[in-house]
Amino acid sequence: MRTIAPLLTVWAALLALLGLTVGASLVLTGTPSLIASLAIAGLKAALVVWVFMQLRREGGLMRVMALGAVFWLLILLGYLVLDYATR
Amino acid sequence: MNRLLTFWAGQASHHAGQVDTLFLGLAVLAVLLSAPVFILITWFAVKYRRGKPADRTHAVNRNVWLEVSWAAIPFLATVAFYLWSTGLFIDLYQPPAEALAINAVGKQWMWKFQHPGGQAEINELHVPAGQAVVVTLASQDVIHSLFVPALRLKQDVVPGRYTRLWFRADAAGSYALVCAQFCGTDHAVMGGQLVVQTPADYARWLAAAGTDGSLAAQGAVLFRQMGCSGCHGAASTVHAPPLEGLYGRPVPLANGQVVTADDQYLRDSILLPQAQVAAGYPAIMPTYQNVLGEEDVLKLVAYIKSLANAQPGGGHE
Amino acid sequence: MSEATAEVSYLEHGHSLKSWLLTTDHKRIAILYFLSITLFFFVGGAAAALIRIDLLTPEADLMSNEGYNRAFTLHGVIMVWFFLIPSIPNTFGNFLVPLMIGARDLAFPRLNLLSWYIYMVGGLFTIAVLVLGGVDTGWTFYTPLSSMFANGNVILAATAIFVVGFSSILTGLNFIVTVHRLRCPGMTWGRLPLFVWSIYATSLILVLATPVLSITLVLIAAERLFGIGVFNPALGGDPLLYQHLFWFYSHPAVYIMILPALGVISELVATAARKPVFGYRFVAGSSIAIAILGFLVWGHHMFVAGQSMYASAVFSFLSLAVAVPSGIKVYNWTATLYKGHIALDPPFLFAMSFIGLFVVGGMTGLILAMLAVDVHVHDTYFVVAHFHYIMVGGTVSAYFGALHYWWPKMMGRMLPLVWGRLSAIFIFLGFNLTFFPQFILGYLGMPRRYHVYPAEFQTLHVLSSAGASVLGLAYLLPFTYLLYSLRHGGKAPPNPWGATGLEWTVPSPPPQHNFHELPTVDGPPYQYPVEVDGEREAAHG
Amino acid sequence: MADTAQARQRETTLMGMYLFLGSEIMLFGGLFAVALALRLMHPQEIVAASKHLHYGIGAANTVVLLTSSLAVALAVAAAEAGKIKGTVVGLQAGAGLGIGFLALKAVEYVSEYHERLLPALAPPEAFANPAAHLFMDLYLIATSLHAVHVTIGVGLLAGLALRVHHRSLALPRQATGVEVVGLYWHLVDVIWIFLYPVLYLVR
Repeated sequence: MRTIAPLLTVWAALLALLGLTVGASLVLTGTPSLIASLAIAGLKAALVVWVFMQLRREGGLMRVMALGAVFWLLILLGYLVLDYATR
Repeated sequence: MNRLLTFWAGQASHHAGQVDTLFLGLAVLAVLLSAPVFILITWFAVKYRRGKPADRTHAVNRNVWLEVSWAAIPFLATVAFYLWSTGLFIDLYQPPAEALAINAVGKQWMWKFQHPGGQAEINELHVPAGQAVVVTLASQDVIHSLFVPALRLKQDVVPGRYTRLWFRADAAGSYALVCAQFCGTDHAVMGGQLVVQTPADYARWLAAAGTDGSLAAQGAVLFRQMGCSGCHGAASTVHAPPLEGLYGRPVPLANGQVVTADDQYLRDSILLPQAQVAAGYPAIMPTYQNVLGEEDVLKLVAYIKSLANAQPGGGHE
Repeated sequence: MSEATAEVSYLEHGHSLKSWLLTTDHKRIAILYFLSITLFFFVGGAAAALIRIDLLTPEADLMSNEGYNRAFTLHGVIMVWFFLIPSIPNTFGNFLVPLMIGARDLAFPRLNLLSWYIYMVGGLFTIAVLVLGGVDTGWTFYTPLSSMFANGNVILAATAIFVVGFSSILTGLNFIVTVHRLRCPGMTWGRLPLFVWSIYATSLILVLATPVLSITLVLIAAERLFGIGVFNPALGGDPLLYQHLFWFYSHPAVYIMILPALGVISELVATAARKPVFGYRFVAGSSIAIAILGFLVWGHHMFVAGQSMYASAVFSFLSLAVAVPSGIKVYNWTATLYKGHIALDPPFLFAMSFIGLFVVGGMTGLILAMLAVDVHVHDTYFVVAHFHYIMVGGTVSAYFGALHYWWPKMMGRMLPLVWGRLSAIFIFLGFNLTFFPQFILGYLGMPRRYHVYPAEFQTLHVLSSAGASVLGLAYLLPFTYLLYSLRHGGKAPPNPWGATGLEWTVPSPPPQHNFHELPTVDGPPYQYPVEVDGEREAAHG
Repeated sequence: MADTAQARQRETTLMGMYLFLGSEIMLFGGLFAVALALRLMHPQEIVAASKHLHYGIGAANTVVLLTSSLAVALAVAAAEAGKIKGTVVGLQAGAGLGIGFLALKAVEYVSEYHERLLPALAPPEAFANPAAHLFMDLYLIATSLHAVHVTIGVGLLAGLALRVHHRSLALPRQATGVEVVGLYWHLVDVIWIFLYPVLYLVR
């Protein structure tokens, strides 16, 4: 039960966050909507990665391996914003 | 050989001279930074050749300050050049307001140019010496790149949008003009020449070149022929935005954005009319994508630009 | 395992074709790569020969416009994805990384074999492109030329590159995990050979950049097949988005090609000088710095493409920053030679010519990073000369240096040193004669990918083609005497060059499982002098 | 001794898997970059186009995928505890929910086909504006690539369930095998977590 309870809790939290993001999309528009939806998605992804994927029990190196690509992806996205926003 | 140095690499503008100076400076820097490596490697290879007696005592395996200095000093030197070069580059984005506006259309595999007076030429561009010229570049098909080595300038021509290139040629003469971006089968023969003339010669050339009226006038003809006037004309019963006084003004769009009616906006409105619909008007305009080429669109844009100071609904003709 | 079987070398361990094609031994897989990569090197080289012959005259005499376009596209595609990118990592990296870190194999031996098969499938697609008439977009596949206008086998070529990309990803992944997990006792990060550092840095790029190219190629194929086009300007899409995604991969890919070469040179210089590499930490760290900074500069391929002026200014500045770690390496190698015991053996001559050519390539790269100059020389022969100095003068020289240096280890045979020295010198001379004139051509305004050109440029083109013929013959030379050495070369001792490093502690060629007993490391790398036991004299014999 | 060797092997395998997942992130990252560029170029049109998508089906599918992730996480926990039956049930539930996801996705595609929203199957004129067309291009590519990943995942889960059931994968000794496939499945889930708002909820 000790391993199962957190999984169920996280699952419930994920469903709640899904409801929240759908709700937010009905209320918010424009940049606030984008920020809200990405923030909630980020939170959901963090829950999945941290608990379902058990990254919380791995060492620092493994965490870097798992999340390193996100950093590289941000480089790509960041430069695209720079170009498109100032072109 | 002489032709190589004038037609290709001659300095046809002040900017060309500045680029050459910068390049020479960089070449000197490159030599200064690399000469120690070449000389020392050769010297060490001779002096410390295996089996040869030499003083090899006190050899060191690391020296952090030495390493930091040979990382930092060359970098700082290049930063100085960076500032110099970036300054020159930013100038290329600031054409003078009074520049002579010329249109260029790249298509597989030729260059077409339009002068404001309506004169058109293929693979040759005549410009007056001493005057700033801004070339608006459009592509009919793939990416091309207008490259004039004697001006030390090139600019890619991207389908779907207008790019610009401006220069002020000083020295009269003929210079190579080529396509630098690979554009398909006959890429290598897509070129011609830039003819820089004295203003008087240029005026004579303009007069001699046949024309059916100015570019704007040709645009006005197209405007009627293609049926644009049916909706956008003063007498039209269709609810379409008037084009008088439009150019350069802000346009509120149906989606709430506000854009400036620049060349790019006018082009997109003709070819992709559904992309940016003006507020208060039904989105009924058909696309002219397969009907009008980029040259015709440029003529229409010139015509609409000529209406920039006309009164909406007023007789502009 | 008994003493007797432990002594059987990996080459002797099974002679059937099956024992090679189903092997999971990293050394045998390295040989498989070596053979297939050599094949593609000569196919790509043949295309280069056609190009240089055609450029002897200003007119189109050997090939049609279309034929020429297909020749240089094929040359680029094959050399980039089927030779340069896999060259050093997949042959020498495969062979040496486990030996250097004291491991019996890579972390995932079967995955390693799978990578080779994926590479071969990609290679077959490329051969199919060749047989079916080629592709005419340039290796850069710029849209909308590739997606809407080109009539060659674009989809097939994209498939080939897509497939070979997975080989790259899996190889990179394998190396990273191997370096992390399989280092022998005492082999700390601060004791890793610099070659391993550079392979590790390369692998990071392989894993992180290659997938972006894969998805971009999928988008191109979808555009051609179904008209699904985010790059199509007729639909309001943006051709520059393609260039961003392509160069996000392809600029780091340049570092995939050069980083392993930098690692090789560190090994060669240390051995030649019998001295530790000067500033080990800086040299190791600079590999990682290059791998990371390499992701920040791709926009310098797009200064005149129509991207924002501000983006150009930022990319230009960061391009200068990436030159710093490269500069550190060059200066540190030079300092390594100071007060060394330098032997002018073939590997060192290749290393010297590498350093010279890499410096020229690097310095011209610095010049190209300058915005105002790039506006003039972008897409001219200046760029062509620049990247050939890095890719051919740099990587290929290092590849041949590595081949000469580790050949005795891999094959157990010594090579004729005189011939090795000669070919190093001829490659250096032929290379410079081929490519130096192209800098001049470029600054004078000769655009790249031109098949017919103005008569004024002929002298320089003829010089370049003359150099290319020297270079071509000089590249053939090693393959003849290396083949000869397989039969007639003297038996190689374990450590013919008197080098440090675990790979030299095992017999040449190494036994199937590398180490009879896993070694333990108890000191820093490059601890010279090494006892040589007169072995080098045997090498000369 | 055997335990530490096993732990070492597990760490090695996990590291390889995480790196592979990193490359998967970059693969989809290219598509997210396209989404970003489209949004920056045509902010309003993308909102309009996004409203045509069935965000309800998308939300239902998110529930399905999140639940399947839970099932797989439970299977991994069971595998580590050596519970064969629990592992098999968890994996089968995960695979079944994955098939459910694909079925819902198919229903969605069909209705979009009828609404003339799917590029390649509908003429360009069917779209309100060019940007809407581009957005649907991205939608089709991204969701179909994701569906390919789901299909592969379903195959892996089902195959694994079979192997555990037939004891050809010994538990808990070889639980890493279950864990690694689980990681892949969770990543497919994470990608959907981002695809859903980026495609369906643009407002």
